[in-house]
Amino acid sequence: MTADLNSYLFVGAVLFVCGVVCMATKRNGIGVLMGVELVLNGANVNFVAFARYTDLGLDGQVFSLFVIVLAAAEAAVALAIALNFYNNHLTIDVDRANKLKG
Amino acid sequence: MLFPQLLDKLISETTSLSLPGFSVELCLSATIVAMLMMRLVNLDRFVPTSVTAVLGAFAALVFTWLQFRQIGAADAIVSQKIFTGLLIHDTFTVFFRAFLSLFLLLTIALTSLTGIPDNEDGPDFYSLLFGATIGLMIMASANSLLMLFVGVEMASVPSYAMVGFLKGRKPSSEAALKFVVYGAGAAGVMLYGISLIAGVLGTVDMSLLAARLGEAAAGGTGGLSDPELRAVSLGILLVMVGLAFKLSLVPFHFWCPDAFEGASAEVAGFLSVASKAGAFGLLVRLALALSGAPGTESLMIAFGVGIGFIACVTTTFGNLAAYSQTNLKRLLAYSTIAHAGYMVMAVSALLVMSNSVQAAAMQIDINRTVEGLLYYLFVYLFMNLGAFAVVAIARNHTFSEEVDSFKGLVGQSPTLCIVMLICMFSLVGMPPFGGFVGKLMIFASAFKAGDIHWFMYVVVAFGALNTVFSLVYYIRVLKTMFMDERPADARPVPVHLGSLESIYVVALAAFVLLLGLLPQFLSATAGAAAQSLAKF
Amino acid sequence: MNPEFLLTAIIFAPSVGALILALLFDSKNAEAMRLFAFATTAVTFGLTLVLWLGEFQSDAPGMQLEVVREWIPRWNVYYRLGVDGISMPLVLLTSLISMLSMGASWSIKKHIKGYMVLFLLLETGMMGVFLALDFFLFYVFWEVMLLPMYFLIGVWGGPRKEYAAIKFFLYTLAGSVLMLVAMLMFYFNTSVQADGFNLIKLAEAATTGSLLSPSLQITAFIMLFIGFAIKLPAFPVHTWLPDAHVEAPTPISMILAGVLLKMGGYGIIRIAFPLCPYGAQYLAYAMVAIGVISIIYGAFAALAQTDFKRLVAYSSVSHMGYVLLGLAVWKINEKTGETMNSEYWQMGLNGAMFQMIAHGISSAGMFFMVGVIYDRVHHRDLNKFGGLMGKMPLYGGLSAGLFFAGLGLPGLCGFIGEVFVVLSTWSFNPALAIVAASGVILTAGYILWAMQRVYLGAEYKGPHPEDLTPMNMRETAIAGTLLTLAVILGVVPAIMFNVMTPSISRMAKAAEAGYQQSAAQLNQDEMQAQR
Amino acid sequence: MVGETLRNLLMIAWLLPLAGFAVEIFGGFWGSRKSRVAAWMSVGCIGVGFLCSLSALLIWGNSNNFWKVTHDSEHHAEAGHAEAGHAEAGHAEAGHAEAGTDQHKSPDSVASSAASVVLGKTVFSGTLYSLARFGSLDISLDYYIDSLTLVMFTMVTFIATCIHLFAMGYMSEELTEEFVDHSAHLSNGHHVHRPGRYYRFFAFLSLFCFSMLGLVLAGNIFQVFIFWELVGICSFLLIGFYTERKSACNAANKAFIMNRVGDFGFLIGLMVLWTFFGTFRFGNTVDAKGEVVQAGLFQMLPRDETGNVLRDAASGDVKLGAVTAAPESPSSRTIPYSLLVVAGLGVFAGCVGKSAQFPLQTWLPDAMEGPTPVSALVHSATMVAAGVYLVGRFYPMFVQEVLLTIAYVGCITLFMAATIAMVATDIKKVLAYSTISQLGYMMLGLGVFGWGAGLFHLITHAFFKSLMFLCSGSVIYGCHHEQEMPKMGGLWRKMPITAFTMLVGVIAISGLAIPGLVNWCSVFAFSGYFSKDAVVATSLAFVKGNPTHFLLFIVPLVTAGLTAFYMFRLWFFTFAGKPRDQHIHDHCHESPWIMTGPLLALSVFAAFCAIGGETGPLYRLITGDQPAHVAHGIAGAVGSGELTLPGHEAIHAVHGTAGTLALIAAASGTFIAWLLYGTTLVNVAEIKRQLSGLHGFLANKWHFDELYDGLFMQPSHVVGQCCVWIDKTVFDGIIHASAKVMIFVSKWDKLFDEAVVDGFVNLLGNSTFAVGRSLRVIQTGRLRQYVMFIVVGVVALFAILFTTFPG
Repeated sequence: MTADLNSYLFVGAVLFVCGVVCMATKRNGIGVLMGVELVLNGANVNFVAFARYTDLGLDGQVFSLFVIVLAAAEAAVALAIALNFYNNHLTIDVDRANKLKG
Repeated sequence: MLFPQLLDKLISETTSLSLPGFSVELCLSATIVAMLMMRLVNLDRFVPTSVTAVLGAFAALVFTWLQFRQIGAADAIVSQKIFTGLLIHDTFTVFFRAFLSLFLLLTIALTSLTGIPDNEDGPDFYSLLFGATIGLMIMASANSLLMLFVGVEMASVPSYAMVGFLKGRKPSSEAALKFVVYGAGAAGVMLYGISLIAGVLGTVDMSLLAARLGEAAAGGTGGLSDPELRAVSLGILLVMVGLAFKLSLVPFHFWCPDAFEGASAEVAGFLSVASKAGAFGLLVRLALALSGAPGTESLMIAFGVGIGFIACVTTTFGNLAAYSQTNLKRLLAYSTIAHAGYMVMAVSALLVMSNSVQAAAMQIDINRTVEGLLYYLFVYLFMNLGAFAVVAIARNHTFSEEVDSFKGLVGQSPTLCIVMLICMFSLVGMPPFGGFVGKLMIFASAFKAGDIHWFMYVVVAFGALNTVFSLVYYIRVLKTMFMDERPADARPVPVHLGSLESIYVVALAAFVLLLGLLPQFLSATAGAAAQSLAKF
Repeated sequence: MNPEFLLTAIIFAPSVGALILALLFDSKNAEAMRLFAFATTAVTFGLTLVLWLGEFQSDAPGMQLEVVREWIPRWNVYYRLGVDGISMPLVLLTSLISMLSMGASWSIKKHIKGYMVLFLLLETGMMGVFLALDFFLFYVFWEVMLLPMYFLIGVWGGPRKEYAAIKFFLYTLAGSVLMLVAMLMFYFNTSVQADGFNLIKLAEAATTGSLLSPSLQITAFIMLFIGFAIKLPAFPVHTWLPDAHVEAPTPISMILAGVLLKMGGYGIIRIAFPLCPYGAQYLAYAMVAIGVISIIYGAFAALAQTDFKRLVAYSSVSHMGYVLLGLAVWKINEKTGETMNSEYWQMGLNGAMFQMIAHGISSAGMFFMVGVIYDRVHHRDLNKFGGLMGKMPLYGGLSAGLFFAGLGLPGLCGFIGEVFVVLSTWSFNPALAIVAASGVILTAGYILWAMQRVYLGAEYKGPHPEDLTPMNMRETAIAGTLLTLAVILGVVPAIMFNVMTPSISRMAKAAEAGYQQSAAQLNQDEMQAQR
Repeated sequence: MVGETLRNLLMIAWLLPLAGFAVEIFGGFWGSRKSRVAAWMSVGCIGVGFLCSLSALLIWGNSNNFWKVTHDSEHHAEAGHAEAGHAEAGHAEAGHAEAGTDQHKSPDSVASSAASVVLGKTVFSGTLYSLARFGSLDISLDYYIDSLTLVMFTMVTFIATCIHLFAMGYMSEELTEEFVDHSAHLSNGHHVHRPGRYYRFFAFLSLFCFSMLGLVLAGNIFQVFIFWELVGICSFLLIGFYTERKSACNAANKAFIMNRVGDFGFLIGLMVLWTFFGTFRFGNTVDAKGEVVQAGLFQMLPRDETGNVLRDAASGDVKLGAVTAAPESPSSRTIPYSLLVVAGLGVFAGCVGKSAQFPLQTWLPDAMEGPTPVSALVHSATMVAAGVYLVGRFYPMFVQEVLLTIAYVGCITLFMAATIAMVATDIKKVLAYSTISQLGYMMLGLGVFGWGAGLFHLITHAFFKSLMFLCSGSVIYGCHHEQEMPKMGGLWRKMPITAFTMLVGVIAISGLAIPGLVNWCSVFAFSGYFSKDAVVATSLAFVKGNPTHFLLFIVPLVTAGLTAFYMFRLWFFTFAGKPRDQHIHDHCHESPWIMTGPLLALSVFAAFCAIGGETGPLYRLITGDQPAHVAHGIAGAVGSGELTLPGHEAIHAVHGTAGTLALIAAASGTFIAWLLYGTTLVNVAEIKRQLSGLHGFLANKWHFDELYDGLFMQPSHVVGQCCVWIDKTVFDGIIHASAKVMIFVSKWDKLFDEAVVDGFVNLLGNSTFAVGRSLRVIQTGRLRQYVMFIVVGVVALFAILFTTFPG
């Protein structure tokens, strides 16, 4: 059997949803960031698949490459901030980040 | 075509066309490099980084001025794609470059006045600032979904860091964490939306979107029952969400108050104005790129009305939530949300009008809408920065940003108070201050859009109602400053008329007043910028 | 003097004075600042006199001394000034009352500099409102007035000043945003693209019925009317007035009663009526009813007050009810659409305008008198006064005169306006006319009762009897001026009517024509609908 | 030319007192408290005024050689009719000539723009200056001079002069730096000490004279209203002259406010007239060429030759036939007959208030709080008579329904007041009630179509009533401000002049005469006899014509007896018998000449002013310009329910009978009074005990004060409270309440009240604030929740998009 576009998109969608759920449920900051990665990669799968099946063509591939790079950059900053948070709170439990509210 | 020729063509085009068009960004990047280099060789001991930054920003301003000259010289409307159509270089872009570089300059001036950051961190901080600015400029000039995403990320990532820049401060780090996670999530969502749009329409070139959309809609009902359209509209929705995060529209505003409270007033001021400006530039481009496709008018109008609805909710929410705030920065954060609501009214009017059947006939009003938005942004720059500047300056003396710490301030430093008064009444939208003119322009266009869709009248009504609401909390602050007695134990705030701080804020206030009294020049410029987007 | 320059000078002379005051004067030197500020207002008054006696032609109905300068040509906003018989008396009143209340401002002791500056800015705003012929400009001045007023009440006011100030501010702002929306409605209608803010052109368009469709006229009129009714103030939206008056310092109360309330009436007659005649006529009954209710309601409320100043404030509500009443007695023949009581309506309009002037003088006087006694004994409880006629005969006599003017005694200004309005009302609706006429009893009731409690009686029953010193020259001069004017206007009202009548009748004629046009359109549409 | 001269003379007489007032009111600044200058000044003003009006009267008489007309009553009736008729007919062309000449004469005169018209030979009217003019509507100050005006002027100025002189003596206690007011007490029980206010009193008197004369001179009904109010305020000032006395202040307020109640009706009448006639003028208005541009009220109301108001048979409306050049002027309209009635009643309502008629009579007795000269001048002779005067002046506009109302109101009033007067013990109160009663007579006379009779009585009454008030004043002065009659008695020895003059007045008002001799020589009957006779006769004639209204004759007849009774009761009580309070009696003394002089002068007029009765000069003067339709009366169509209004012949026919009956009644009243109070034969206290119920009822003035207090005063205050309550509750309170709820809901009210202020702002403030507060709850600060919100938001928006955007 040959996989068609929709199945790829389905995978992408699943990844996306998993990522979102992960972000929304994980209490560990690192976990949340992993959720972000999942979301981005879900999109990436879409791009690649579209590049293959539609006349989006190489643009899709390029796009996904850019995304990977940006994701790395973002992850770097995010981890730095998480570290900073840990320095101040001695934890990376995001639920402890509840001083600012109202 | 053979590869070498292609290469030649590319090189020549880049050197002759793209790079000049990109000169401002290049200048900023150069400044970043310069600053980092200087620290490498310890030059910054002798030349404070802020000076370098000021020089860089000023140079950028000069470059934009040159670009204005060049565009003004051209007889036709300039709208050229650079970097093989990734970016677009037109009056609109230049306007935003000018706006952002001016704002950059002012922010640097403020930071160097209030001494945030200290000299060691200067290069890092200013590099982040410049980087974010470049990202915002790219957002405003994006012509490709790729650049759209890149711009957003380039603008966001440094701002995450800036929010968390106050080292060793719990609120700061917490704010940064929230901001980064929220922002990353929003970016992911937006990216997914982009993937849908790009995939279904088969292009990342925004200038082609409308046409492709039309093809996609062709034969279909033009409604959501058509699977392609459904996917696209979902994609559009997700992108909008991503931008809504940057504009802090309800219900994607949660990061805003926390981040502002955690960050220093300067950074908050920067975020509240600059990132909004970039996002609005992008939103306008996207909206225009999507609108006008045959067969999808009603869908786009629906989007416009939806944005209008969001606008109403946002303004009302922002104003009401601001009522009970005791921290002035937080209060201003909510007012920022409210003002984003006002401004996004213009975008909804834009969508509604440019998808109406008589769009061609309404071109003038469409331009007016964009013009109003740009004008409002510009006024907002001065009045909001003014407010945040006052907060920052007072904080340096009282070490507090609570509203109560401003009690009876008028007795000690009337200048600050009067500037605050001007800024806040301008935020309310009272003549003769600039805020009134901007608000009037936006309401006017929304009102005009009412001819197309009745809901826009509701939007105007909400805008008017919120004007009254907003008065209450602004005036509460003013009441505290002017009518209460200064507590005996309060720390003194000796800011005299001669001091640099005073001159700085007075200048801002003067601009607010000037934009209210003589709107002609700026509105003409903004009008030209809007003209460059015109379709018809 | 160059007339163009004259109007501008009248508007901005006070703010120039304010600038000089703010920059050049030493905040220690109170007396100098007072004198300078007073001189500024006096100069302004002189300029208005020049305008009236020198430049203004009473018999010319149209706009005079028009000034047109480009302001924001992109949206056809112009700096457009002019004066006609409707604004002329109000301009005079404004400058006069400003001068007098500045004279009354010697009692202000704290933050004198700020006070004077704000006061002068306020005068600029008021003058601008009365002289502006561009809707945008009008709106700007209208709002500009708010800020100084807010602080004047909020900083120098009484114990609940903040409450009163913000209440005043909120009410007016709520009204003015409605006005803003109405302004947009006019701006965006296709017939007057070129001058969407030009009140004159808009009025002309309205006369031909080409400005707004009847239904839109009604909407626009309601918005404008609410905005102006709040300022007037008319019955349901009047509650800001007592608080503002009671808390404001005496001079500001004088300004409030003497000038600010008039802006409501002026707006109605200058903007609401000419721009949407159909809406005006459509709502005539409602307006008359509101006016009558205000008269009676205000009088009753005044009857029940124990705070002297609050009583005067409610009397203002009652008196301004006559203004609304007089403006609205416009009866038309339902079938033909022509005005049935044209002359009586004009009489009502003139009466209303005169009532505005008269009330400006009498109520300012009354507030001043209250202030004089308040400065001495620092209380306003009606039941704790008495015997002042014996203790301070001059004060008692002058106050009696001013209160009689408020009571509508013939020979004093209050009478003419009230009676003319009431007389013109029967032709509109007998029942309402009778109710309005019954106001004379109530008015006599509350004013005489108040006078008895304050001035008559055997002895003064309140605190600080020792402070009941006679009026000084300044106070006497102010009160005397007001009383003299009250008498002059009461005996020869023609001096005002000669100025007003031509312009007002012109306005009325235009409105009648406009109504007929719109009504005709409406009929045609119905015809087509039937086909 | 005559019109000019008369106008100028009368205007001098009118404006002099104003000038006097303007100077005198500041007497405290230019004069010492002890100087009589102010008094002399005002006396001078009013005295010159009297001379002016007198000469005006004479000039008027000569101008239409009035003095030469024979004394034959028949002929006179014809003559009066003829004159008046001519007045109606011939004013138009006469107008041309006069006005033409006026124009180039007037500039030097006071009224520059005066275009004076001559109505017939003897009526002069014109404009002084214009207040305002809207299209064809013109409101101005005019003058209207006819014989009535002149007689009133002369009477008012003369009496005023006398009273001014009297007051100079009476008020002399005020000539001091420290006047001790024994009737006003401080909270510590001491008397009030204050500087004297001699000059102020005379200033007010002058102001009053000015207003009163203006009222008489007024040439249009609106102008009448203006001065109507002015005399009202003057009486307010004079009644409340002793501002320290609470009772005085209350009386003053009561007087003014009750008058305002009447004026409310007056105003309604004005509105009707204004709306339907479009003019207020009595007489025609002519332009420079003498063209009649605007007919006067009197000319616009069309009457057929019998004097009935012409009505359109179909609608019953009245077509206002008007001579007018302006085509679109409102006079081309018609007025519903009912509104004509309303207008009449409205104007009459004003008169009711001013003349203290039922039901607005209660203020007059209280007004006696004022100094006695004020009671004499304002509250007996002039101001209260103004109501009657206006009814007379406005007579042509009254339709018969209105006349009947007037008659009945007068009838009720005269009886009620007389009954109260019988039991009153305060000497001034008695006189006050008798005044009300006599005013009732006048109204009755006018109401039953006795135009001349009513006004005749007005004049005579003015003389003898002011005389009696001055006498009482003299008594009070002599007895050191003792007003209670039971404390007096036997004063005639101490103050003979006062007693004598008082007796003259009493006889005059009682209408006594010596039967046989009267017909031989009218010197043997005092003025009251003739005037009251005229009224009673008219009413008898009226009743003959309309038997259903027989009360209109019976009641006045009986009351004639009562009048005689209570007046003689007063005299006996005061002057005759033995002193009841020895202390007072010992200290009392006759008043100085400055006070008794006026008494004597007035007593002469009180006795003989009406010589010759209805053929005498006074009556003929008054009726010189009587309305055309009065002379011959109106015969109502049989069965139509219309009234038959008696003409002169009819009245003359019954004159003898009426006179006799009235005389009998008066005589018997006098006899009973003598029996009860002049002798000791009957124990009055016993009778009083027997009739205690009735006595109480009368002594409490028929409980009118309580009634009105319950009906009007309390309710108005209640309503006032309601309004405030509404403001506090409905407008602010609901808000407060809702705010409270809000606060309670979102437990934050402390911070809240500090943060935002209450009141209406609370509606905006509190509720919105509460909302904002609850919005804060969303902002939990929990990161995962935020992220959750992104998802929720996206899904929600997409769902909305789907649902709202079909297809």
